[in-house]
Amino acid sequence: MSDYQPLKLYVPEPEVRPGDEPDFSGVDIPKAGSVRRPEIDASPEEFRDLAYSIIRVLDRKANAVGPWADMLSDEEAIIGLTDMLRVRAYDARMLMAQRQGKTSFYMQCLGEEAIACAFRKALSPGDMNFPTYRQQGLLTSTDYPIIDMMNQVYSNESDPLKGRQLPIMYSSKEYGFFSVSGNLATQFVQAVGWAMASAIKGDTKIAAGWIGDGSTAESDFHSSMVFASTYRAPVVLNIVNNQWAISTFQGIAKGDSATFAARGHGFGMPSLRVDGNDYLAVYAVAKWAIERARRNLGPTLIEYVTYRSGPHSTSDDPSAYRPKEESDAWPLGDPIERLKNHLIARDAWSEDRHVQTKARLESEILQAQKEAEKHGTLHSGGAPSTRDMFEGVYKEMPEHLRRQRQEAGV
Amino acid sequence: MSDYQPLKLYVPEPEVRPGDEPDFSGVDIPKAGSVRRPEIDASPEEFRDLAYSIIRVLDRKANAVGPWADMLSDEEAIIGLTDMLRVRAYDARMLMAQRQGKTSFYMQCLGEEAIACAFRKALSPGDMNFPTYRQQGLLTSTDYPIIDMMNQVYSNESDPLKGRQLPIMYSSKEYGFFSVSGNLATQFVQAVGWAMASAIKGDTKIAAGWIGDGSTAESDFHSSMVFASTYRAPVVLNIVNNQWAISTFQGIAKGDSATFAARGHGFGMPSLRVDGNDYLAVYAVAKWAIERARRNLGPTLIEYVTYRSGPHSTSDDPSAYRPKEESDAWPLGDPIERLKNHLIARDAWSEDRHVQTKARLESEILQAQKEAEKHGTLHSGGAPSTRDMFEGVYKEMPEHLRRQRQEAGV
Amino acid sequence: MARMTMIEAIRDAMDVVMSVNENVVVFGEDVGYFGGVFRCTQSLQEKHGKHRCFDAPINESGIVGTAIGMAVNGLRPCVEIQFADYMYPAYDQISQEASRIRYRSNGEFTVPMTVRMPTGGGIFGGQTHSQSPEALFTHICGIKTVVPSNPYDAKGLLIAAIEDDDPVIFLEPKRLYNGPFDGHHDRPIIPWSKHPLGETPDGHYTVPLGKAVIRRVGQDVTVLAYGTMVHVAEAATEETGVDAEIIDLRTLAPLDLDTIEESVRKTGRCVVVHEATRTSGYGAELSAIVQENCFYALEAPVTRVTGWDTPYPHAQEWAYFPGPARVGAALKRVMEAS
Amino acid sequence: MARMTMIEAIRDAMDVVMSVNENVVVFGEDVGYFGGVFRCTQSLQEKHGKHRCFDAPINESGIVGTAIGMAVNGLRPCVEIQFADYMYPAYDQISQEASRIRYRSNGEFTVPMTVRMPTGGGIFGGQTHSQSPEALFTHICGIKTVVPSNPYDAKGLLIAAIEDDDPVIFLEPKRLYNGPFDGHHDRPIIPWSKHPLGETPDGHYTVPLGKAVIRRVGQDVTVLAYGTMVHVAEAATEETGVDAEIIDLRTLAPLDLDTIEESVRKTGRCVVVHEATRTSGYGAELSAIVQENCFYALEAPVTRVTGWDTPYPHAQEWAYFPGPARVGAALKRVMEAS
Ligand SMILES: Cc1ncc(C[n+]2csc(CCOP(=O)(O)OP(=O)(O)O)c2C)c(N)n1
Ligand SMILES: Cc1ncc(C[n+]2csc(CCOP(=O)(O)OP(=O)(O)O)c2C)c(N)n1
Ligand SMILES: [Mg+2]
Ligand SMILES: [Mg+2]
Repeated sequence: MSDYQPLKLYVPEPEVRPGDEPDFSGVDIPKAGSVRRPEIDASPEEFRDLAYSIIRVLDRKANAVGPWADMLSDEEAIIGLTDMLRVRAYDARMLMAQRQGKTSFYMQCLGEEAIACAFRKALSPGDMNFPTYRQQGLLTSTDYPIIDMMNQVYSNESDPLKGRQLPIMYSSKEYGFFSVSGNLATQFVQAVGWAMASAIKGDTKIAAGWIGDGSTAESDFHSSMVFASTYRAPVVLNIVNNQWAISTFQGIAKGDSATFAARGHGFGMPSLRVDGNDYLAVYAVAKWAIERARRNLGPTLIEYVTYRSGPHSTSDDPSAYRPKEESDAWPLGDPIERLKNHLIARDAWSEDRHVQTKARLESEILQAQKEAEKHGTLHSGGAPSTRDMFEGVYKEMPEHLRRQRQEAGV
Repeated sequence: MSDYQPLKLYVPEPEVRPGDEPDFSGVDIPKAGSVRRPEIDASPEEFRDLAYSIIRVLDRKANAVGPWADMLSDEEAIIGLTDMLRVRAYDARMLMAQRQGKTSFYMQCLGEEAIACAFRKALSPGDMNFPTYRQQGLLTSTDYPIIDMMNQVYSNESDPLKGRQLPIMYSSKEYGFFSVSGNLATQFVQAVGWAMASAIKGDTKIAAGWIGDGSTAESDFHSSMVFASTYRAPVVLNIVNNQWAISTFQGIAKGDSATFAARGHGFGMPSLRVDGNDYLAVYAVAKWAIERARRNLGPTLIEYVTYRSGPHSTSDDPSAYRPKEESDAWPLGDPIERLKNHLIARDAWSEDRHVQTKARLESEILQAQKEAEKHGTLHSGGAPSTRDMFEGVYKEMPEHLRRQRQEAGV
Repeated sequence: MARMTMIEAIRDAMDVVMSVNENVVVFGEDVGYFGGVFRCTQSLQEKHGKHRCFDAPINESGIVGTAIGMAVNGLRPCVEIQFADYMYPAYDQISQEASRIRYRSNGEFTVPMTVRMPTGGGIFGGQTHSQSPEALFTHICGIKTVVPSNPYDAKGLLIAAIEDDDPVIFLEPKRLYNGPFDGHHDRPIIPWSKHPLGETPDGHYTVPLGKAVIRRVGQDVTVLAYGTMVHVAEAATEETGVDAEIIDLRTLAPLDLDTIEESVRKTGRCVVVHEATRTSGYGAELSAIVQENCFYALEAPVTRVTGWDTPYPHAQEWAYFPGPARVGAALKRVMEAS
Repeated sequence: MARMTMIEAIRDAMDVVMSVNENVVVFGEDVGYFGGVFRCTQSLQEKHGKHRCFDAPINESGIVGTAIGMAVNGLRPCVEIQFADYMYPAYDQISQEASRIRYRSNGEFTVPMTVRMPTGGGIFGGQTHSQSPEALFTHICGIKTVVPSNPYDAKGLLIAAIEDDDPVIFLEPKRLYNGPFDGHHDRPIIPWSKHPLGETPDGHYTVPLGKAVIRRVGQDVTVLAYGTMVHVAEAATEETGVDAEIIDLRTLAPLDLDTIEESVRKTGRCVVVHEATRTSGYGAELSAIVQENCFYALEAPVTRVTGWDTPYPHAQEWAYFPGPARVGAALKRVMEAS
């Protein structure tokens, strides 16, 4: 074999590192409005190309164009903008609270607000999300009390989860928000199971699974695809590709070719890519996929192309692994700015209303925060109690736990 | 949501069940010679269609046709035929031995002989296979002593694995045959790691991973695809689609659409489907993929379309879940018959030589069996010893095991 | 009342709950049309429909992961892992998810799921068809772990497991499927029809989770056993003449502490028996608990008889298996100790 | 000789072996360019090249699975699982594959692989950043399990682990990364530079696997501890005035039986301490072994002080953590027993 060169390990690297100029020239961005809209019962083979493109509605001039446009009234679009402003304001306050030592940990969804906010609006009551830690927008876009989210973040006496969970691992059955797990990807396949149950029961409710670009590498991603495609489960499988997984760029999970959406093709699944910073596009695609699921036409895989503008969490400092300016250079822009400009262009909004709305939301959040803090913050002590720690491991407390609780003196 | 019908769970089913007429009309079989042969450095995007077709060389008249033909001399093809006859004879004897109570368990590769036998011939010394339990052809097609395989099957005093492993879980480092595991799919990702190591070390050796159609559903399949594609590992990833996983037809692992090969597209991986009952086609495709790996062009995913003609194992009775005649109805025929007819058509073989060769191989196998049985069979007792059971758990026996061995009185 | 094998009892349990509760669904590898490689689900698909009993892809974490999702959505899935040796890919979903969903959601979401799996050796299955992973489950809070030793219990416990509101791991000693194996592998096989506990009532009944049962009342030494080892312990007692009190734990977690402690306080001696690898096996926990709670009653060290700390070998299966000779020797040893 | 944190010591260990042995490779999530979320692999990529230290996809079973393949092909991979809580998806590859490849191939194929993972709580990480899964490894034969309690040992043990020819699980108590935490969470943090075992020799040295060390010689009671709990036990001893002999196990499997037995025979009492959930934790095995081998020397029950059988809670972290008060109470309890 002397005529063969020695093999060499290939390790993908991002285009740029700290100190370099941000460079997104490799990201292929089709023109807004240019991607067609298949019928919801079309055969996935007929639109495989959509997994290699990006569905976009808002163009550079903030106009809504193409076959995926015109799905939301002025009012609905304004609600969308408000929802995004609200979650951004919430994130900013909670981030600050963590910095002030009021809790141990926090995670923002900065830059990705459109995805959860718009998706939520396309769902119906009774549908269930299986979110990651970055879909707080699914809750803040409903009337779930923000104060309860704060109570959870503070692990205080009013924490609905009794201090048991890390901040941001919310849970609300009523609001279709499944308990967030700290283990990546596990929820994705649970979403498929939930959806299968809906079909087994002859229900009309559907499920939505959520996963990050980095987490698609996990085994549970595969399980989800296998079960969802085999049983044609009524589930929408959402990949939020925000380019980064902590310090690791998406090329490590994906390799250098294909797209995350293209993983659906091996399972005969309809697979779409969408501009995740375009509220209107996200809504339109979500609506399409949800309708498909609810009509018993099976699962859809959606990749949202976006950018994680903030650090991974309060424990992270991205300047160690990517250029500081990369976020600003992101070619798909900011979801709030884009929808705002669109609404202004549409004459349904103004700079003034925007400033007022932002201020109103910030003050609402601040108000809620004050209320929440009356119930305590993480280190203010005392609550939740050690007794709460022993409860709820099983439906009924078994003897050995009773003895341990006694040993703990509570 | 009253305008939605109740959802319904879809459960894929095979076309036929016991009592029904076998029906393979759904299996789309392109004409031999009709599938093109890409350059080995061609970009995978250019031949995605090959994952939805079947590469075939031998046509109905047993002629070798098309761009994948003409790779083997008469002599090499005769060796191929002999290899297939040998492993079939070996399987028949060992199956019988199990029925006679000489061992606990056996698994044949009946009907799938072409795959391992031809693939083996395309490898170079030092390459490593990570086989399943159905690739005994990888060993029998080398000069690895058949008697040692029998000794392993018998767990006798000469068993190279000291009675520790279930029959057929062979292992031979020298012959590029990694220790077979009873846990499905685990070896597939180990193959990728082995190949990565080859690249890290600057070696020229490549690895081959093996997996069954049913086992592609396992998580380790996904891990393999992720790591192989990201690091462009020099590995050939082989899926043997023999239509069945014990009693479960391939549609449960695959769903009703796409192909197993198409799973490679989500990873930008070259993905080929080949007639697994066509020795010449298997050899040609193996050679192509192995060359690609060795030239540092990365991994290839190959799906071999074949049929498991025998029961899953000696513990299985397929008449409970598929028509008895299904095997005969399999449209790709028998690999031995097809190569034999081809060689005869090519004037390199005759019915007489075939009968003689078969008889010679059967008597060689019988001879080896007699030799092996001199070293004992499973229940003939005594060997391997209880001492052997305690050895080799670690490189050096730790204190607690020494004490246990003492407790066992050996 | 019918004589059943353990396979039939298990099948009957599922049939009975599926008949009374339409939220019960059964799936796993080969469990649908074929009825499972051990035939535990035979005819369930035909009787209850393809959407309530079906084949699953070979992906154990997917089987458990989807079952969790179903349970969260109101079903009571009872899934089969083909061999306990193949539950490892599902261990993350079992130990990190199913076990904690009630706790982490403060009771909003719960996982009434049962995971059945054949366990143990004695069938020449080698290292990947013989393992007993119970200790890996007992270490995880939030799940229950059950091991029946006979058809009567198997049916009653399985119904109780499926109807339980917490996740239950249901380990089926496969060597007991067809008869009460006592470790004498060289003797003729006795069928369940010859054993009183092969007698299995028709219809619905439960054997409560968390309750052990005394299989043999004795004065000299307490034997803690479960699954196959209950029968081995009975044989060893018979053969040594030691007057042992044999406790069949049935549920390993939560453990029936009272029954154990009462017995050991009476006998002052304790032998713990299991087939799993010794180190960090469930016997370690039993030994630790007994000596913590009954220290002053103990006249001899709590003694473990277990599988060795090696993989389960193929040819040396009977040297590995803790049969009646080894259990008997331990009984005599603790009786001689003072 | 330099004062190092445990992070620096671990990093230095890898750097040293990578420098002398080109077959050593390091990979895991975020370990390449960035150097790991705890910075244990910082600068290794820059120094030893991208093909010897690189980022891995978020797939723990793939990380371990590929590492096994590499080890089989002659490398010595040392991989990082970002938190021990995320090793569960890899548990199949660790417990069913890495552990048995030597045995099942009769020594033809071996797996000289080290799997590093931060373990334990005390950092408000909640249930998925705090677990201590050591008992899940000690139950598996064929692998070794190591837990260092200080920078000196961490470096020496990690070098020994990477150079060992069997698979080694290397558990790093993350609460010790930056200082010798003794459980007094309300006191100022002490850095390793103030601790004698922060003194870490330059270059290559090993601390042998399988050998415990006596951290404090004492006459009254033997304390078996490892990782963070060694420091907690020291504080408890100090505070109660009980003359405890504190054994830092360092390697949990294979266990240094001689050191343990000798000490317990001397003191006649034993307290076992760990942070993991109690039931079926490694303390059960230690308790069982001690009473099996030292029964006649014991004057009090072997007593366990452990995390409770609940998930590791977020807000109630210090009620869960077995701190010096609980260890101290146990010390007094066993001293009063008779
Ligand atoms: C099983 C598991 N492995 C590793 C981690 C640690 N971890 C937490 S978040 C994260 C990155 C996830 O990236 P991605 O999926 O892209 O989601 P994003 O944070 O970008 O939203 C990692 C590695 C974990 N939580 N669970
Ligand atoms: C992890 C795991 N799950 C389940 C099994 C049980 N099992 C053994 S072979 C088999 C079917 C495999 O089918 P396939 O992959 O198609 O291979 P084939 O037998 O057809 O060659 C099953 C389910 C196993 N050995 N390992
Ligand atoms: Mg991401
Ligand atoms: Mg198959």
